Amino acid sequence: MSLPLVIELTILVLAAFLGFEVISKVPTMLHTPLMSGTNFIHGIVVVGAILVLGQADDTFTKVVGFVAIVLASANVVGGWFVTDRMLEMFKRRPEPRKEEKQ
Amino acid sequence: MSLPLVIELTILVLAAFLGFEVISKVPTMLHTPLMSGTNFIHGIVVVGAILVLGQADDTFTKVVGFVAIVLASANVVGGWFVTDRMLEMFKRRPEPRKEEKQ
Amino acid sequence: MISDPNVVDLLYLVSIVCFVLALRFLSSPKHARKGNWLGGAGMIVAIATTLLLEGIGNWLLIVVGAAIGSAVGIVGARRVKMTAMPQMVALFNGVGGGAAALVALAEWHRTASPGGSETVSIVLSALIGSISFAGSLVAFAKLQELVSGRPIVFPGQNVVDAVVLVAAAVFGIAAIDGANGHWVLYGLIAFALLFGVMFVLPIGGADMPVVISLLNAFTGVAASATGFVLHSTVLIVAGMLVGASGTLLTLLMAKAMNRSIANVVFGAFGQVQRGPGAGRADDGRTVRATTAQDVAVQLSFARKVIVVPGYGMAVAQAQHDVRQLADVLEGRGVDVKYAIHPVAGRMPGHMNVLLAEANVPYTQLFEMDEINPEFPQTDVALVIGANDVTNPAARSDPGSPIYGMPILDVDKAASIVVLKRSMRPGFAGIDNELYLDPKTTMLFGDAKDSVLKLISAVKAL
Amino acid sequence: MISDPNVVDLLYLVSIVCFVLALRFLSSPKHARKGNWLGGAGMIVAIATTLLLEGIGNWLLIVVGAAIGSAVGIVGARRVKMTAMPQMVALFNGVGGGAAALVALAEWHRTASPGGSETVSIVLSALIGSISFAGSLVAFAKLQELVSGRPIVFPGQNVVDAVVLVAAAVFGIAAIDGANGHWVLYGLIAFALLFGVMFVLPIGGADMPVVISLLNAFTGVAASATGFVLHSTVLIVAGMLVGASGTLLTLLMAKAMNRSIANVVFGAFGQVQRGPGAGRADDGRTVRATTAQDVAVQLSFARKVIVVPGYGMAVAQAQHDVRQLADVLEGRGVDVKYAIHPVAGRMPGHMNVLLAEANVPYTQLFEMDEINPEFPQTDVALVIGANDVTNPAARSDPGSPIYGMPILDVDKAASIVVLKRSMRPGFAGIDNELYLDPKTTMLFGDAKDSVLKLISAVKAL
Amino acid sequence: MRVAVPRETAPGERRVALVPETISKLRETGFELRIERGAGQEAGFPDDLYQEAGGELVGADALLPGAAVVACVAKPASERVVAMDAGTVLIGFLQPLTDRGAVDELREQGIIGFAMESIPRITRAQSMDALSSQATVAGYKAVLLAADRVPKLFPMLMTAAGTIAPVRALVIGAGVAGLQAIATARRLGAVVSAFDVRPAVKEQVESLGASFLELGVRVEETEGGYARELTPEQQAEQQAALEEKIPDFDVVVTTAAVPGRAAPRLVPTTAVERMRPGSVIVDLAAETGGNCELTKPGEIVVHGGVTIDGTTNLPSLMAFHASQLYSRNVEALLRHLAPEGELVLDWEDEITAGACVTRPEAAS
Amino acid sequence: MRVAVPRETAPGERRVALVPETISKLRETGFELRIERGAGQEAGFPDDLYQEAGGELVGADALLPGAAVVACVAKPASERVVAMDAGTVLIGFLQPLTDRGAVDELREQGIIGFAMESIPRITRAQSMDALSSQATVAGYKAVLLAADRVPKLFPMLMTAAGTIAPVRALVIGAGVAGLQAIATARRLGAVVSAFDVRPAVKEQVESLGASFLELGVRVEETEGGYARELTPEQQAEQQAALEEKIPDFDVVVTTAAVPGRAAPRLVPTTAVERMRPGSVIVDLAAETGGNCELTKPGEIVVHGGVTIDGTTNLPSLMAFHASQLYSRNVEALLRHLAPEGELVLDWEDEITAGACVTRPEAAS
Ligand SMILES: NC(=O)c1ccc[n+]([C@@H]2O[C@H](COP(=O)([O-])OP(=O)(O)OC[C@H]3O[C@@H](n4cnc5c(N)ncnc54)[C@H](OP(=O)(O)O)[C@@H]3O)[C@@H](O)[C@H]2O)c1
Ligand SMILES: NC(=O)c1ccc[n+]([C@@H]2O[C@H](COP(=O)([O-])OP(=O)(O)OC[C@H]3O[C@@H](n4cnc5c(N)ncnc54)[C@H](OP(=O)(O)O)[C@@H]3O)[C@@H](O)[C@H]2O)c1
Ligand SMILES: NC(=O)c1ccc[n+]([C@@H]2O[C@H](COP(=O)([O-])OP(=O)(O)OC[C@H]3O[C@@H](n4cnc5c(N)ncnc54)[C@H](O)[C@@H]3O)[C@@H](O)[C@H]2O)c1
Ligand SMILES: NC(=O)c1ccc[n+]([C@@H]2O[C@H](COP(=O)([O-])OP(=O)(O)OC[C@H]3O[C@@H](n4cnc5c(N)ncnc54)[C@H](O)[C@@H]3O)[C@@H](O)[C@H]2O)c1
Repeated sequence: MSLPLVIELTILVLAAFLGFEVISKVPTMLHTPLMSGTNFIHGIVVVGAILVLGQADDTFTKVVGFVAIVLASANVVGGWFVTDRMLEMFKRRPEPRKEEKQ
Repeated sequence: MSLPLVIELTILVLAAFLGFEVISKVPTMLHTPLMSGTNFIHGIVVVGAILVLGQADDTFTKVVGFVAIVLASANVVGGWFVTDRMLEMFKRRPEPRKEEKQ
Repeated sequence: MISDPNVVDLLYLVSIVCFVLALRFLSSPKHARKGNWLGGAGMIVAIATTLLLEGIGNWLLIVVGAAIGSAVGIVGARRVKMTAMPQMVALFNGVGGGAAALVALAEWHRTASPGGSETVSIVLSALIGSISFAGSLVAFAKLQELVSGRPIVFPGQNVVDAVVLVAAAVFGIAAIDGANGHWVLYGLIAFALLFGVMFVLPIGGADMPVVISLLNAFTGVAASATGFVLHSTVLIVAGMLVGASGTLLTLLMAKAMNRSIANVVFGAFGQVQRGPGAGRADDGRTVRATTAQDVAVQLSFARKVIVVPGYGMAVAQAQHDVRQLADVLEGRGVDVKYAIHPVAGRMPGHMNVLLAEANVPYTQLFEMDEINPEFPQTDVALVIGANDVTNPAARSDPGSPIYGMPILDVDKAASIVVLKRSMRPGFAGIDNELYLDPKTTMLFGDAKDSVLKLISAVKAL
Repeated sequence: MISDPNVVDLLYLVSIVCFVLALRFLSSPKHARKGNWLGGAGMIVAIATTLLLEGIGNWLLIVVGAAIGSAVGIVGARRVKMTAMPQMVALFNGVGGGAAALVALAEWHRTASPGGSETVSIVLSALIGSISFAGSLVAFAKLQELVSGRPIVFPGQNVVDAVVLVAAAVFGIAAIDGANGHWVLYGLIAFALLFGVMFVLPIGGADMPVVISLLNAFTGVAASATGFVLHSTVLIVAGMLVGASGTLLTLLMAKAMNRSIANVVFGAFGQVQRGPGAGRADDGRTVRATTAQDVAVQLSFARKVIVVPGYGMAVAQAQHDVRQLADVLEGRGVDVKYAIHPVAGRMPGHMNVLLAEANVPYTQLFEMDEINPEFPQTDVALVIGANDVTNPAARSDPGSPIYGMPILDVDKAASIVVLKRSMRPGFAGIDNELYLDPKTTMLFGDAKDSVLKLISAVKAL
Repeated sequence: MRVAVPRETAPGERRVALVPETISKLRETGFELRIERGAGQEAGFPDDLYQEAGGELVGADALLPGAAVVACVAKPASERVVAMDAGTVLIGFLQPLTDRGAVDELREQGIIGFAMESIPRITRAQSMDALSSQATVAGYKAVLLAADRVPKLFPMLMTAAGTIAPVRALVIGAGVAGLQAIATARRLGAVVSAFDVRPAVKEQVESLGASFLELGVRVEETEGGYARELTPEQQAEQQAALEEKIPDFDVVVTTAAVPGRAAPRLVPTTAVERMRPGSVIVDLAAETGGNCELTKPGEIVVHGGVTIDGTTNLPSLMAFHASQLYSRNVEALLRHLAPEGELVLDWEDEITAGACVTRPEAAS
Repeated sequence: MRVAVPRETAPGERRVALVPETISKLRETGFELRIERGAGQEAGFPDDLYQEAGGELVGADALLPGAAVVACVAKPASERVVAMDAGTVLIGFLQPLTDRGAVDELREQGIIGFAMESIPRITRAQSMDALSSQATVAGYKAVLLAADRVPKLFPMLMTAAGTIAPVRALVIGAGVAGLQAIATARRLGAVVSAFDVRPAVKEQVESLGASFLELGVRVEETEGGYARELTPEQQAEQQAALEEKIPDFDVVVTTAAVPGRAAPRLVPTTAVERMRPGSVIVDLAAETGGNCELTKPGEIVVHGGVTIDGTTNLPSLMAFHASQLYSRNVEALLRHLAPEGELVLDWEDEITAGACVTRPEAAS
């Protein structure tokens, strides 16, 4: 099931463009939450860790994989909660007033 | 060399997102040139036409492929030149004045 | 001959990158041209790569076909008048859709009934490509006035439409279900073509650009489907880029015209609604409504703008914003002056009072006699809530109540943008010929709102 | 157990879509939270899919490891104070990088020397992951003040750095060149870790956010490289999304701080340049400069804003723009009032004259005694070119020349934004304690320019 | 063709019918211009400027004989009318609606009188519309008079010595003069309200940033854009409503007029008595009797601390600019009556026919 | 502690030292207030308002005896000073620098005089700064006087009868009064230039949207922000430069002053003679001799068509608001001298020591 390298590259390039485009206009205020959010997303490396540990049969791989899983899941879970806490302050947003001003 | 369908789908989805994101803020003035520009880009179907005609050995395919090539290259070439003409009007742009206004 | 599939895919990747950047550049006025050139480069890479693929023969046919197509394209694109551009886009879009359908047909022929996902792709490619082909040609014909530009409707149209579409779908399902033989695809294509025609016929000329954009997105999707048939990533990506951006563009265009897509496509079945300004004079000249963004581009790229304020600016109390707009434009190097008509407003010096309040320097205000000679060198005359004082009837129509009043010669400017709320007349109660001038566009809405929108739009450029 | 690879890839595609949308939403204040939830959903889909893959064993280990990691993550994220958030981001980023490096190590072990593109990926993943790991931990330590926040420099630093990096590279090249055995990767990782440490040590505390963002992008790239090793599209895409957006974000952050990336990273080697406002009081309190966009968010999300104009507004002739800003904010439902200090400006009624010119209704102007009780309920006090009239020294410092003058209680507001050009004092020639208040941020620049930027930024939200 | 410009002799009249700038423009078209010595002195146009502009300066005696057109501001005194040749065209404010006697006198002398106030208010005649141009000056001046007399500052000021509340001003009758008064009072910083009986005026008032005071009285507009006279009931209603609101204001400028009628009585004594001492009423309608019951035309009355300023002929107090505007109006009319420099009276023409108050027998 | 407010008797003085609003605020702190009947009448504060505010209205005779503090605007006449108890605190514009005789008289009578103009111009004393508050009123009024007298409209107007050019105004001396004059003239639509010898003023002038006229003369500022006197050469230079520029202006407002000195002569007769007829000069420095050579304090001079308005005591013409501001200044000083309602004169205090012009023997 391994793909040709160039296809993976194509996917990589598309993802890179997309990453650039999708955040091209962020208010400064959101820089830190966004950084934190992306930090969480690269926690996807946990999938790699699971693949490694899940298929491991020697002790070395198991140990390495285990540590990788611990680290990666700290990244995922911690990253998500930190972001969530940061974003809490954007929760409330007063409704624009409706009355006409004179 | 045929790819798994889902990979092609992944690529498709990435391309779709990218297509959306990349033009998300176009001034109305550019709507028509942009439409024309994208019109040119889907002229890429000419590649399909070449593949078909290039590998054709029966007359039916040859005829169909030939017509396809004619149409597709009209799309490519016409599309490009039309866009270019439309864009000509954006060529000159006066330099912002440097002097201070009082 | 390139035989390494990795090299091939890499070259295709290069052209994909070109296409993405092309789109990106095309959406900014500054880089748009560069965008088109990049797209061209990407296309050349893709075509060259394909031609050099192992196993590609029939060179003569390919070259001859390409030559014919290119010739048609070049001549068409070069010869056509600026005003006929939209129909050319429609035409070239249509042939692209046609090509996609033909590629699908050829593949169907080659594999008879390939089955599975390929069949789905073939069906989609043929269906969408054909609709786009036929629809675009009808759009072309309408715009070129080969057939009437007005909506063509007949009773029971929706029923017939539905039947045609269902018929096409039945053939498609049959194909996917394993039916083979040419007839399946012929049937599919025939009904799809029919549907394309019927789809566009009832749509009025004014809405054509939106429809063309929609068909453009269709062709993109068809090309992408072709990519699935031929397992070509460049086709998939380039096609889908167009499919997605075309869809978004269609939405944006419809929004800019204050219409929904549904309204555009199905408008003719009910009553066609018109914006406040979509008036049509008896002699066929129409009022052209515009958007703040368009005006913003016009203003930003102008060398000289004359602002003509009138009573509407006063009513909207837009003076501060008008001044700010002028400031922003000046900051971009545009030469901005104000033309003050002696009786603009409702009291002597009305405009002076307001513009002084907004701190417009007296040196930017010009009396009618001073400024009138400057209109012919003016790129945009920006008329803000003025009406009678710009009405050419005062010069030409002895029957008019304002005949004999000297007016501001805004109609001598290269283009005129009028900000007002509606087509209602001003103090004198008479219509204004100026609004039917082909150089005039109307930005409808409260002057203050419109000017605020203009400021944002100019800044966003 | 999922055995159909198509289903697996489809599920991964779902999580890819989630991630893209997550990023999209995260970049708008309104949808940011939704974005994080979507990202979470995508992550769950990806993890669940992976766990259910055929051939995945060692369940106990996986669960225990995940539990430990999650516990650390949750507790860390929940316990930490709001102000310590940046170091938490650094920490979690670092462990992610570490995980990527470990995965690479495991794969290297499994395949010994896989050769070809896989080796390149392993090398990249291990290298970048390790740099990110070590660098992030140092950043964490600096922010947490485990080590000094100041730049740590020593002579010859660049030479040492270069040597370390070259050493890491040599091991990497050796690996790609076919050298096998664990030592190759151990060496690589060791030197990469060292480089990570050395890379961050010389960077000052104020620049940390930019560096963390850079390391964040690194981790993304490392994860993406892991994807190439494991042939996992979801890893490739998600990692690269972060790599690209993280890079752009780093640029944006550096720009918002008026620094270039090179300046941030290599700043300590030369002289660290500071903006006009980056002052530091003797007692350790610092002046915090901000950007128009931040202030715009603050203002837009405020319920109540009090504008405090002073002589600087007059000098900048910003009155019309201030009024427009207030109008825009009011349009968004913010309650805006003007607080007029009796001696603001340089003549009695100076502010009145200007604000009347800008047509601010008298009913929005409040005298000091009326408005002072309202500051404690005010979200943002927007001080535009006022200085002495807001100086708390007048209340507290009998030695000050302004002691005894009643002042506007802006320091009672929830936050204070001051627009002025520099840290220079006002009429009385004395420093203003207010600027060192932790609730105060300074938007440096000509008041007119700053207000115009604020208007655009508020409108863009 | 010779045009004569006399020195104004009416008491308090400082304007002049044609200013040097106009003189030189008319000369270019072939008019011949004679100016009485000292004609522009009081308006700030000394004789030497006329000389430079190409006018011929003459004494009073030499002025009128032989002149085809005499351009003046106010109706000239009888002894001067007698000195004009029969058939002379006389242009000026001839008050045809209020001073029938003078018109009859002109007719007897065979003078063809064109009254500036009778020029129809059509778009084409806007440049001749001296009523508007002079009303503009009057509206501005009225506010200055009020500002000068009221013991308060117009603008709001917040100072170390406390806050000064802005003056609240009311403008009654928002025609040309009223609108200019609104604009001027707003410029000075007052909070301005205005009232008029014509409904169209509300938007115009608001277009100047003032607020419209609803008194509940409305009448329709006539053809020329003027107001109709109120019925007695409406008038009573309006007075009552005003009495209610007027104590809020420090400054009141009244300009209400109905052409050819006495000015409507809007502000009764009872209303004045409810105003704060120190308040000021400037009555621009003083000439036709005044909008305020206490107004004495040409005088300043103080009643219970409230000043009622009945000064008439305000434009004359701003003689420089008032003359400049009037001069342009007269020029426009002259060019209309004598396009090529010679009189061509076309009695079919709306303006010529409308403005003429003593048409020669032959023509009518 | 009793505070007495006499009716002002100086000719043309219409202000009053304390207005009813202040009276009621002082009463709350425990002051006892006696007001001479009719004291506020001319400023628009009738007796009944004082009564309502809790002041005791008395005749002239009953006013002064027993008063601990007497608050007035202008220095009271000798016969009134005699009527005061020894040790009474007298607050008002006592002109210590220009009228030594009066100060000596106070000292002889044992009156403790606090001169409003001697209050140091420090930040803490801003609320007592009557010079500033009255200069504000004067600057505003000066422009109104000019606008009333100049035969032109201030704003630019483009009308059917041609365009009216805006008045060009020059303000010389941009202190408190000058800046207010600039603001007011700009409000009315004039094109304003201003000039001052203190270099810091340029930015202030521009902060009001006016332009600064460079005459090339600069002097330094003193401690209190006042200008120093020019040397004779500088003065000649300035006069010459002004003579060059002044014909451009229709309206000139002069406010230049150097505390305790005669006003600097800035506008010589030759400069006036170069101005256009109809132009107006308002000289706010008239009281101390005038900035214009032709100024006659308290009079209006017309010289070659140019009006030179030397009216003194302009704040008195805006008596309502001027009194209101002055009253707040006096209140602030009172509260400073008697924080709890009883006099506590702390001679160490900068304000108390600075403002007092006749310190009792015991204290000095
Ligand atoms: N200056 C004087 O002394 C004086 C005195 C009396 C009469 N007049 C007469 O007034 C007229 C002046 O000409 P003009 O060109 O200034 O005005 P105008 O001819 O009266 O036209 C004003 C236009 O502004 C538009 N408008 C009104 N409110 C608006 C708003 N809020 N936003 C945007 N547009 C708005 C109106 O169109 P919509 O309703 O479609 O928005 C209207 O057509 C002349 O006919 C003149 O003779 C002048
Ligand atoms: N109102 C009166 O009657 C009167 C009369 C005389 C004196 N005063 C005194 O003047 C002071 C008034 O206080 P205030 O708070 O209004 O003014 P301030 O204390 O003088 O402060 C003004 C501030 O505005 C800033 N500024 C100047 N130009 C600017 C520009 N173009 N853009 C942005 N900021 C600008 C300056 O900082 P940067 O240089 O860093 O930009 C300055 O710190 C008081 O001390 C008062 O006693 C008042
Ligand atoms: N079309 C043109 O070219 C032109 C030229 C000049 C003026 N006009 C219009 O003519 C109109 C009248 O001009 P005018 O100023 O010479 O009018 P005017 O001097 O006759 O009257 C002044 C104002 O008083 C008002 N008024 C009358 N009775 C009143 C009452 N009882 N209470 C309150 N207000 C009352 C009138 O409505 C009018 O607005 C204006 O609307 C003006 O815009 C038109
Ligand atoms: N710190 C405070 O609280 C405070 C309070 C009030 C005033 N002030 C400052 O004090 C200063 C003076 O105030 P003022 O108005 O009472 O001064 P003033 O009345 O003494 O003088 C008026 C102006 O005339 C100017 N002048 C003097 N000689 C001149 C000459 N030869 N040519 C041109 N101009 C000349 C002065 O510079 C001054 O600006 C102002 O700058 C004011 O801001 C400060």
